This record gives sequence, C-alpha cells and structure tokens, in this order.
Amino acid sequence: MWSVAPTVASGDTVILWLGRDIIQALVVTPGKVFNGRYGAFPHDALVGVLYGSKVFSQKERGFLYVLRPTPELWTLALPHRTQILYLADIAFVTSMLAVRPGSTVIEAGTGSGSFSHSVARTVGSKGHLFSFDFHQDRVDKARIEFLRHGLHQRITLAHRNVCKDGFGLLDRADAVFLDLPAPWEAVPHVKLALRSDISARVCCFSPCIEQVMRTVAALNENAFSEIQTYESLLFPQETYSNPAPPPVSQITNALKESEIKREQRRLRQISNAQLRKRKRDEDADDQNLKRPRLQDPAPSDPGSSSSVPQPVPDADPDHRAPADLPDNPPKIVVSKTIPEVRGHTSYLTFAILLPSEFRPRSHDATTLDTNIEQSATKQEQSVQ
Amino acid sequence: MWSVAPTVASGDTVILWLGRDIIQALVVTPGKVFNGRYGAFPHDALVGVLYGSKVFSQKERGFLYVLRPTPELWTLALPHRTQILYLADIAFVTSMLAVRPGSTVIEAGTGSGSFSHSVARTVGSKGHLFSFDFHQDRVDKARIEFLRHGLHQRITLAHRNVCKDGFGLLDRADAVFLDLPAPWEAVPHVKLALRSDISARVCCFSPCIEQVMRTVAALNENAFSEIQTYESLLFPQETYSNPAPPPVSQITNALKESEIKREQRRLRQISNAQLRKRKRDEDADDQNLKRPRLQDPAPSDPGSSSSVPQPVPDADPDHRAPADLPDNPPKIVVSKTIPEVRGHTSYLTFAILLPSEFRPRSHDATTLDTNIEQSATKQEQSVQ
Amino acid sequence: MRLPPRRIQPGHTVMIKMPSGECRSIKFDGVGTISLGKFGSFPAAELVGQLYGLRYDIAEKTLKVIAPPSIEDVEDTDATNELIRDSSSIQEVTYQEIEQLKSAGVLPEEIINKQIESHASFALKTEYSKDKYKKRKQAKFLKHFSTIEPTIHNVCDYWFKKDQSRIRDIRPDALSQMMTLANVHPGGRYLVADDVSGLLIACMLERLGGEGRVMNICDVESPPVYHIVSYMNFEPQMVDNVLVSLNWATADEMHEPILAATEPMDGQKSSDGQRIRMQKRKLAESALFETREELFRGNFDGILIASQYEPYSVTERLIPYLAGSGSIVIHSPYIQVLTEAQSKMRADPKYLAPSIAQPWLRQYQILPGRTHPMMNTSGSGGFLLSATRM
Amino acid sequence: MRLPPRRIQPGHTVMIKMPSGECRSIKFDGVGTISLGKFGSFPAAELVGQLYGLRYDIAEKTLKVIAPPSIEDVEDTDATNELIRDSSSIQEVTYQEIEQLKSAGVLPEEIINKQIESHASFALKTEYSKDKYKKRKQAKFLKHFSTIEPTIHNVCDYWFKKDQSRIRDIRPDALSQMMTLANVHPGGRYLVADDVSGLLIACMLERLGGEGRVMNICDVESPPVYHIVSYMNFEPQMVDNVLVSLNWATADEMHEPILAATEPMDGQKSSDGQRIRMQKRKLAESALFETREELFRGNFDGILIASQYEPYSVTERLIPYLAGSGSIVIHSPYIQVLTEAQSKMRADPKYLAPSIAQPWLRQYQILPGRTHPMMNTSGSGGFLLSATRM
Repeated sequence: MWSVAPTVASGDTVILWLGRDIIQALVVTPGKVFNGRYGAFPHDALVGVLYGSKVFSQKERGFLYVLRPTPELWTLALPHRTQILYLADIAFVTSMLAVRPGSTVIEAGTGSGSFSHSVARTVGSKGHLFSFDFHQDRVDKARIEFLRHGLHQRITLAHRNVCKDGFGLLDRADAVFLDLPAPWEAVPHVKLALRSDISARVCCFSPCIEQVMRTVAALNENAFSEIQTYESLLFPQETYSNPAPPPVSQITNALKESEIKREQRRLRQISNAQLRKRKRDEDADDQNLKRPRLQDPAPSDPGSSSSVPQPVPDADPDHRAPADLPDNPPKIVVSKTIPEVRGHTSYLTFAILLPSEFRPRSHDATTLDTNIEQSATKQEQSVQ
Repeated sequence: MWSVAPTVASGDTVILWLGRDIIQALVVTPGKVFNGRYGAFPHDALVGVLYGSKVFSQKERGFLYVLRPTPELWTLALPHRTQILYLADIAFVTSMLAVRPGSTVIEAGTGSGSFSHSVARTVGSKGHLFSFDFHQDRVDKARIEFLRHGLHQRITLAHRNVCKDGFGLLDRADAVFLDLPAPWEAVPHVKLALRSDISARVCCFSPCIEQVMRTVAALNENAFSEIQTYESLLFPQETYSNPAPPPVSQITNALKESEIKREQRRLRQISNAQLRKRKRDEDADDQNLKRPRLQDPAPSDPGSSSSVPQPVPDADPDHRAPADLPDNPPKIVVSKTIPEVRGHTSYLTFAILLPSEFRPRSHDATTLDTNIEQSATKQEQSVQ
Repeated sequence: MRLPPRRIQPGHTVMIKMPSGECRSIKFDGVGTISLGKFGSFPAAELVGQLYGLRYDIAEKTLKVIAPPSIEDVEDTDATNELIRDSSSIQEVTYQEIEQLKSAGVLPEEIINKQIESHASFALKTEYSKDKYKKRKQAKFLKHFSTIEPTIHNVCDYWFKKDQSRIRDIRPDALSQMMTLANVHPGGRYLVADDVSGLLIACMLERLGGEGRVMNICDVESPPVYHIVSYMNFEPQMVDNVLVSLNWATADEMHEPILAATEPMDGQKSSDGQRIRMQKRKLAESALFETREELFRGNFDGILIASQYEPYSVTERLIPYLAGSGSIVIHSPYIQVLTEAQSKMRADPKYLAPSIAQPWLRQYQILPGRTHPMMNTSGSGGFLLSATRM
Repeated sequence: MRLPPRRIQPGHTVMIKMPSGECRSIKFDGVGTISLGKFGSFPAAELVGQLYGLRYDIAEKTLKVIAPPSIEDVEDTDATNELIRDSSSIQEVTYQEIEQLKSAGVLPEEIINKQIESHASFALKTEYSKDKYKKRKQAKFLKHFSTIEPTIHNVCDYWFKKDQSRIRDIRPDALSQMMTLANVHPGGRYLVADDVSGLLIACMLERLGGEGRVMNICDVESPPVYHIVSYMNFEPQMVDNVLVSLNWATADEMHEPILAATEPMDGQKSSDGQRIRMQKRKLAESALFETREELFRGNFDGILIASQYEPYSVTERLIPYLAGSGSIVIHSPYIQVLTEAQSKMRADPKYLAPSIAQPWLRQYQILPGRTHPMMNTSGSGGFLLSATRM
C-alpha cells in the first residue's frame, strides 16, 4: 500500500494534519506549494522529513503534522463523494465477516473507497477485493486512487450494476459486503459468488429498517442462515480537567462574610448620613433611599415573588458572593459524551451461507439461479 | 393516596425493603407475621415506627427497612401481571403528554397498574384518570388495589375493549396513553375522546417497529400532527472504589528483584549441590534437574512457542511477581454501565391533536366517526 | 376539573419555532410589531388570545393560521440515483434569477417548482431524493412559524438545544426522571438547589399545581431571578404560596442572620417614606424567619439538586430536614462528580441504596420506507444519583 | 489464494453452542465420547475433519448434520390474547406424562404438538404468542448443537459472554475497533501489553496472517500461557515467527538481565544431559537478547494496550520504540482510568490528538411483525483511548 519508509519521499501520498477537523491528503510533488489556513508549505520542505514530524510554514506563521496515510486517515481526508462508511461500521463488518489476510472479498458499491482501502489493508497482498459500482464517475476516481495507493493488484474494480447483472464471479468469495439501495436484489447473485466449500459470509449495510426487513426476507429465501442485525457506533468523549466542585461550606462562609460587610457598610452609611444631616437636614431622605431597596420585594417578577430579600440591581463585587473564584481549588478530571454525536449510520445485517449440502430449505426460483450461473461463468473472465 | 403520616399505622400499605432485588408491599395487619428471608417480623412491631426506619427481626437475625410507598416502589414490589412499564418510559411519557395537576388522562390498558399509579400521583386530587383493560382479571385486581391505595376517586376503571368499543368519552381528555397490541385500531376513538378546545396529546407504547409504522400511519390519517417517536431508557451504573491502577514501574522493580532472588537461589543450589556432590556423587544430576527447566522453551504450546523463558509450572510465591499486592495503593472511584441492561422496552410514539378547526386535512372516514360519536355519547354515562 | 386552554397574553414569554426549524423566544407585550428577521414581521396584537401551539403563515403583515403538514406518502419507485453524475447536479436557476422572481412577487411554491423544473437531473432522482430536495427548498422560502406551548417539556427542550450548559445538561428525559425518582406530587414539600436558571424550580412548580412547597437554597445573598421560570407563564397562584428561597447562610441553623434595622434609630422621628420602608423590612424579616423556621422543622418529602456544589456536601446540609423514606435526587453533567458523592453516601447509614443511572434517549424518523433513528443525536443528558433517607 | 476451509482436528479447542443457547468449549482429542450432559453424548471421532459451524442432531449416539432453522413466516392475525385469563394458562400435559412419552421414544416434535393441542387456550393466542411458545418448547427437547467457527469475533464473543472480566470488558466491536484504530495489517510490527488472557494477541496474530511481529510485554518473569490464543487453533506458522515476549524488566534498556549460566562451572566436566540443557539455555538467552535488541531498535508501527497498569506509565515506557506517525490504542473498562492518562498525554507533545471514544453496539430481532432491538443487552464494552506518535 502506501510508503513504509521512515521518511517522506517525493511522490508519496501523505496526510497533512492541521487540526482535528482539518485533515488533507497530498501527493508530495516537488516544486508545488501547499497553501493551507496556517500558511504556505512548499512540498520540497516535506521531502526527507520523518513521518510524524511537525513542519512549520515558510514564514513560520503556522505548522502542520505530516502523517503516514492509513485507511482511516484517508477516509477523514476524503472529499465526500458518497456518504462514507464510518470507522465503527467498517471495523465491526470486518470482524463479523471474518476478513483476514488471504481473504477474497467482494464489495458493492465502491462509493468513496473507504471500505475498499480498509479491506485491502486487512486482506493483505495474498488476499483480493472485487469492488463494483454502478456510477462510472466513482469507478473512474477510485481507479486512479487505487493505482496511486498501490492497491491496483489487490483490488479488481468494475463498473457494473450488480443487482441487474450479478458479480460475474462464481464460487469465489469468502465474504460479500453490500452497500446498495436495494441489497435484496443482489442476494441471489451473492449466493453464486460466495464459496461453496466453506461457511461464507455476507453483510448488508442499510440506513433504513424497511431495507433491513426486505433484505432479511431475501436472505432467508435464499438459504442463508444465522441472520443477525446490529448497529455499531463509537461515541467520542469530551474530557476536562476542571476545578473540583466546591463544598457548599465555601459559599456558606462567603455569604456570611458578605452579610457582615453589608451591615458594616449600612452602619457606616447611617453615621455618615447623621453627619451630613447636621449640615443639610433636608437632604437626609434622599441619602437613605438607595440601600433600603435591597430588602424590598419585587412582586412584579413572577419567578421570584417570594417573601425573602430580593436581588440588588446594582450589586457591587463585594455584594455578590465570590462563589466562582475559590483560591487554588483541587482539580478533577471529568468527562461526558460530546453534545452532538452521530447517533445512527446504518443497520448491519449479517448472514452465513453454508456449503450447499448443508443449507436450509430454500424457496428460491431455480430458473433464475441457472440463468445467472450461466452468464456469471462467462462474465467472470471479463472481470478478471 | 398512601399515608402521609410520619409513622406507620395499622392498615397502612408499606414497602418492605430487604435488598435491591427484594422489595415487597405489605398491608400492616396487627396479629400477622411477615416471614422473610431474614427472619420473622410481627406486623405489630411495625406499627408506630417512623417511615424509613430499620426494623430488626424477632430474633434480631436480620433487618429490613420500612418505606412509604411511591408509584415507583409499588411497581418494583409488584407481582408482574403483565410486562410492566419502566420508570424511564413512564417519566418521559408523563413529560411529553404534559400531564400535570388537574389533567384528565385516559389509559388503555390498565395492565399491572404501574402507569395508573404514577399518573394518579401526578394529576393529583383535581385531575382524573380513566383506565381501561380488556382482561376482566386485571380489572378486578386493579380495582382492589386502587381502592386500598385510596385512588378510587381519582381513577375510573372499566373492563372494555377500547379498540372495538371506544372509550365512551367525548371531548374529555387532555391526554391518552395506549399500551395495546394494535393501537392503530384505537386511534379514531382517541380522536373523539380528546378535548377539542386545546392541543391534546396521545402516546402509543409499542415494542415493535411495525406497530409504530402502522400507528404513525393511523395518526396521520386521523389528522394528528407533530408525530414523534422516541425510545427512553435508564442505564444503571456500577461503581467501585478501586486501588488506582499501579504504574508499570512497580511491576518492573518487582520483576528485577525477583530476578536477583532467583539467581541467588540458583547459586545457593549449586553450592549446596557441590556440597552434596562430595557426599553422594552419583545423585548430583537428579538434584539439578528441576531448576534449569525454568529456561526451556515449551514448543508444544501453540500460544507461547516463542524463544523467551517459559513459565514454571510449580512457581513458588517468590517467583511470581507480587503485582497484585502493592502496599496501600491510592484509591480511584471508577464506574461503568452494569454488564447486562434492559436495552429496549418500547417505542413511544407521540402526537398532537389540534382543536378541530386547525387540524390538517384528514383522510378519515366520516361515517365511522359519526357512528362512534353517537354511541360514545351514550356510553360515557355508563363509564361515569 | 377542566384545565383552561393555554392562550398567549401580554407579559408572556413566547417561544417560537422559526421556518428554519430554529427556536427563539420573545418577551411578548401585545403591542407594536414582531419581526422574525428575514422571514417577515407582523403586528403583535395578532397573537393576543391565540392558543399556543398553532402554525402561522405571515401573509402581507397579518397572520393566518395554517394546518401543520401531514406525512406525504412518497412512493418507493424503482428509480435510483444511478444515472446522476456527481458533478452534474448544477442548478440552472441562478441566485440572481431567484431574487428577481421574489421581488416580482412570485409565490415561493412557484419558485420551488421553477427550480425543480430546471434542475437537470431531477427526473432521474429517486422519489426520496426528490422529497428531500423539495423540503430543503421549502424551508428556505415558506414563511411558516409556530408558537410553542409552554409545557415544561418544551421549555426544557428549548433550553437544552439553545444552551445546554446553562441548564447543566438536563435533557427533558432526565428532568422527567428526576420528578419520578423524587416522587414529586401536588401538596408535596421539597428542598431544591437549582443552579440551572430556575429550570428545576419551574418543573417543580408545574408538578405541584399551586399546592405544596418548593424551598430553593441559592448561592447569592438575595434570591436571583429564576429566568427560566418566566418561560412557563405561570398564573401567580402557581408560584406565590409555593416558592420560597433561602441562601446557604440563612439556611444555616447555627447562623444568626444580620438584618437591617426595622425600627428607627433611638429618639429619631421618621418620615412617611421611612415608615413604609420599615414596614416592608419587617414583613421581609418575618418572612425570612418563617422560612427558616419551616426549614428547621424539617419533614420535607424530597431533595432535588442540580448544582455546581459538591453533591454530598449539599445533601449533608439538607438531609436533617428530610422525612424518613424521603427521596434524594441529584443531577450532574459528569458521572465522576456523582461517583465520588455516592461512595461517601455508601459509608453513611442515612442513605439507603444510593444509585447512579444514565438517562438515554433516541428519536426516530418514521416515514414510509425511510424509518431509522435520527442520524444526529444528543450525546449526553447528564447522570442521576438517587437515594432514600433512612 | 484460496483460504483453506476450517475443519475440526484433534488438538483443537472446539467451541460448542448447546441446545439451550449456552456455549462451552472442549479440548478436542478426537477419541472417546463427548458428553453434552442432559443433551446426550456421541463419539468424538464423529467430529474429526468436519467443517466448523455446522449444526448436528445427536441421534442414537451418532451425529447427523442438520440444516439450520430458517425464519418461519408467522402471519399476523387478528387474534389477541384478550380472552386468555392470566391464571388459566394451565398446561394439560403433566411433567410425568412428558417423561413417559420421552421414554416411550416419542419424537420431541410430537411431544410439543401434543402439548400444544392440549394447551387449553392455545387457539386463542396470537400467532406471535404461539410461535414464542413453540420455540420455548423446542429448545427444551431438541438435541441440536452447533460447533462455532473459531474466528476472532466468535472467540471474543464467547469469552465476553462467559467471563467479561477476564478480558477486561473487551467486547467484539471494541476489539475490532482497536485493530482499525491501530492500523493492524499483515507485515506490521506491534508492541502489545495483553492482560486479557491472550485475546488481544490472538486477534493480532489473526490479522498479521503469519507476517510481522507481535511483541508482548508481560508482567510475569516468563511468558504466561496465553489461554485464549489456543481457541483460535492457529497453524504453527501463524504464531512461531510472529509472537515474542519480554517482561517489564527484560524490556528495560537500563536493566541487564541476570541469566542462568550457559557454561559449566570452571573446571567441571559436564554430562550429556547438562550439555543439552546448556545448549537450550544458550538458545533461549540469545533469543532473549535478540528480542531485546529488536525492541530497542524501535520503529514499531503501533502500541496496543489492554492492561491493569496505569496506561500513561505503559505508553511512556513503550513510546520510544514507536515509529513517527505510529498509533497508540488503549482499552480500559473504566473511562476514569483513560481520562487521567489522556490529560497527561495532552501535556506531552509526543502524543497527537489523544481521543477517547465509547464503543456502542445494539442487536436487533428482525422477524415479520416483531422487529425490535434486543430487550437485554450488554451495558459496556469498555472505552478506547487512541493517539498518534509525533
């Protein structure tokens, strides 16, 4: 697949990490300049650096990290041609389909190539992936990428509507993965493409439950067994190293001190007022007007029409208790799931196709099967 | 509802808490004895104790707590006549249906009375609950309980198949809650029973998604709007105050010490052997046989056929590093969701019925409506 | 009893769902003009006396009630997106053209149809994609808005979406579970520590229906304005005899509150203004002492906490006033805060079975052929710690 | 390449799904009799060479492969449970009668039918209830069992259900995500801290397919038996050149391991036995030094940890040997352990973007008219902390 050398070479596909949400793929092409949000980076400056390095921009305004591509990073960096499969789904599908080095896998459709890259990584150089898509555009783009990423020998790519035309493969795959709008249409073709000498496996990726129901029915009719449906997700967690929540004694004491200060201030005001009274007797009432308000109920506010003291509109910093400013509080690490998460991607429906002799009674139309089988045998050569 | 006095009186329904999973309801009946797993408790001993007290058994072998009933404790103590509604569902339904003191609510079916108790609590003495069930048995049992719990004035209970016969109530309820196998059959009747002068609300509780789909279609056809479906669950958490995970330096040092001890032992053995050799020369080989094994690879084990030292079958306590026994480690409080949780109870489908003038175009059969309306008017009196 | 319909009145806080789906609130005084920005404006008087929860079209500065949309059955067809090239879905009607159409008074529906007609690949799309496309366009043009009925659920939902941190992540399901776990009912008496702008208090007031007691212990000298309570538009009798407040100092039995003088200084003559002030002070003072007395007499039915303070220190202060068999319910955004409190409670025989649970909520899209859980969802509604007083 | 079919061979550990749905494993030697307790017994030889994953009926002490059950379309009818009185669902066939029928050689299917016929209210039940009832009865009588194919998914699932704590809550989805997050691929070289009985190692070995390196650092002097690895029934080439182990002392660059003498004592003559032993010791010693050298040369592709030790202290020991851009993936049952480690990593420029995520898994029952998530589910599959080496 991608370069395994410790340092970046000219022509390498690298991943530029500018931030959690700013991840880009780049083919290192001497002479070119990458202009990112954090400055200009000449490709030449990347050649020879160790993978995993921090690289500064030309004017040292910003920096980025140069990473070695993985199928997962590639997916994050991808311009989204179709809804991409998510990491949790891909991982779970790989595990449930028992994909391993040497496996032969079929996928339809190719889509953005997210699953293709991941499976090609897992099956290794001894395994193989047949990938089909009914969009010529997507096939063309994927073909260029697979070539550039050195996957062209592991992946056979074809433009084909597998629901109509089948896979053109007979008794061939250990596992099939379907990400199609109507996977049930492809199920009879899957049966032909799967190996007949082992327990072969299939997975259908469907966002809606109605698709799942039709697919399960089709799998059941076509003698698949152990039909299971799952959802698999990963919820990112937010963590903070926060000041530990203060004990309530802290605010209690602060409020008591505040009460004492307020009383002292009031007494000071009264004695000031008495001093002033001697000078300007007639102004005394005005002088006292402001403070007593502090204790007046404010019955117009529906949320606080209680019979206890009401808030001061012009509260001075001393008046409001310093609850938010404790001195050097201990820290506590807390966490929670991020506020908005991806709460659904798809239902994953799995089934097993036993070797033909052991399969359950099947309701399928034999004529259909024979026809496909004949044409499939012919077509296999065209795909190879 | 239940007693509000601080102490238990004869005739009170109380909750006996013997453990998280052993919760029972009891009507305090002087002269009787409650025989629990933790001993015998004469009812007389309960009379006069404060609610929330710990009460010891006759022979002081065991104890229990006497609690004041709440709808939730009652549900936990209930012999499960039907699948009970769960706390999270009841709470969420109450909130979404905007049930509050004074509300008039309809439920079908009564089931175990779990929702009935909770709603009767929330609507208070000014509100009312109409509760219907098509099982005569359940109605009979619920009637006795409602009477015993002082709810008979808040709850009107009827044996009735509401899908066939409607509710017998017209323009009456603020909210309707349906826990029925085919709630869509009741939807036209719900429309009649709901108040026409407010935005009235309905909730359908259905375990299967197919029921939800049919219900949503029926609600849509019957001019309900803002149709929303939710699942609401509560996941109990397990917590432990555990020793903090030890740093790896701890085991590293332990292993190093262990190495030194092993070498010392080996050298001691060799010198012992040499001593013995002088005495019994021919036995020397046997004496040394055991230890060197320590270093032999054991290629027959597929999981550990590596080229580094292999485990000693008869490892002495010193040989195995004391990783599990650090001295007085710091504590850390950790938590996780309990291993097996209730992962689904039901889908909750909510909708609003606007006052008639504002409702969306409705596809419903007017003839059906009129018929039901006529009979409903008659039937209301029978229910009252 | 028949609960009166909830109608919009001057003085209310009115929550509005905008055509874009976003919500906002207005302090409604019933006069002048209400502007919804780019969606238009209308005279406030149009809303006075209207039932909450209706949907309106802003037509020529007046409001017309319109029926809410019903689910249109979009049929599943055999069309797929197969033949649409990703790069070719170019919109043929330009932005300038749309603006021209708009200013020429062309109705929004017509503009949408024009766009659809000129969308080269529209006919090739599946019915689902078409439906999606129409909805996206409609939201842009139609000036429909709704008022939101001020139920506690809707108010909580409004704030959870608007500013989750202000209500310390109390999601509506979590709030409803607090009420159930604490057995909140009309006539009940509860101690509350509400650091969530009054959300918890608002919910308690609704559940008490004007009977019982909500005693909030606050962390400022004088009770703050419980901002979120105003969103409920309660009648005064729902609040007046129910809600009282103390702060953590005045709620302390060992503390003798220092109060302003309620008698004029020795030998001083007082003005009329002074006498009225002194009278008010006396009332406030006696109310404060009454509230303190009520707290210290105890026998409350439940303690509900959504506060920034360490929960065990809070319950330790309040539990002496809780009746036997009473409930303690604490909400926190972070499980770490609750596990620490729980481990202290476990060592304390006053607390029976302290338990932590995580509320979980999932919403679904139920549409023919397109039923699935919502793609995006709230990650956390906090955690609940509950226990019973022994 | 065509992967060979997986067949049962003597020496294998064979996982079996019992008629009751429970799973167990047998150390399979191919001889003698295998007893499944009350479900019967059969000669072990019957299983030799059989493909994994088949379903068998134990008929007269021999095995007959049978097809797995297909989903029977149970039609939705208008019948409800309305007319069944809860107390009246009395079973008319008594336990004694059943035992008599069984010993008379009546087939299980017939017994079930008899029970159904005599069940007073069976006809009144809905089709769903009938189906449920049949299934419950079938599980009791049919002696069907299956062998389970030893994929890593099945092995992990087996252990997760059998003893979740032994594998530190690594649920199959979490394990698969570890492989993806760490970019595990054939030929890759990985450092592992496996305190999960070899589950992590087993998974790595499967994903490497005999090419690459799994270097496990263990906490006992000599590498333990990785019990779970044996469940995979690997061919030797999948393990031999891939897996090596050190312990935390021998993995320490500053530490000079003390080794047993590989030369006889000065001036002593040695027996043949001694010479062979010394020879073996030399091999072991040179292997140890080679492994140490390989570790200290570094440039590994990933670090995977499922260990009882504090994660940051573990990664700090191993990260010097990780190549730039390499992955670090840590699993723990407790988020608290990972948040502490993450906050240390954040302060350390060696770690790019340390992130915590919670794996979530839900299984569904998809049956006509009865589709819903499973009523009971696993509460936790642990948490994952991942980061990239800078």
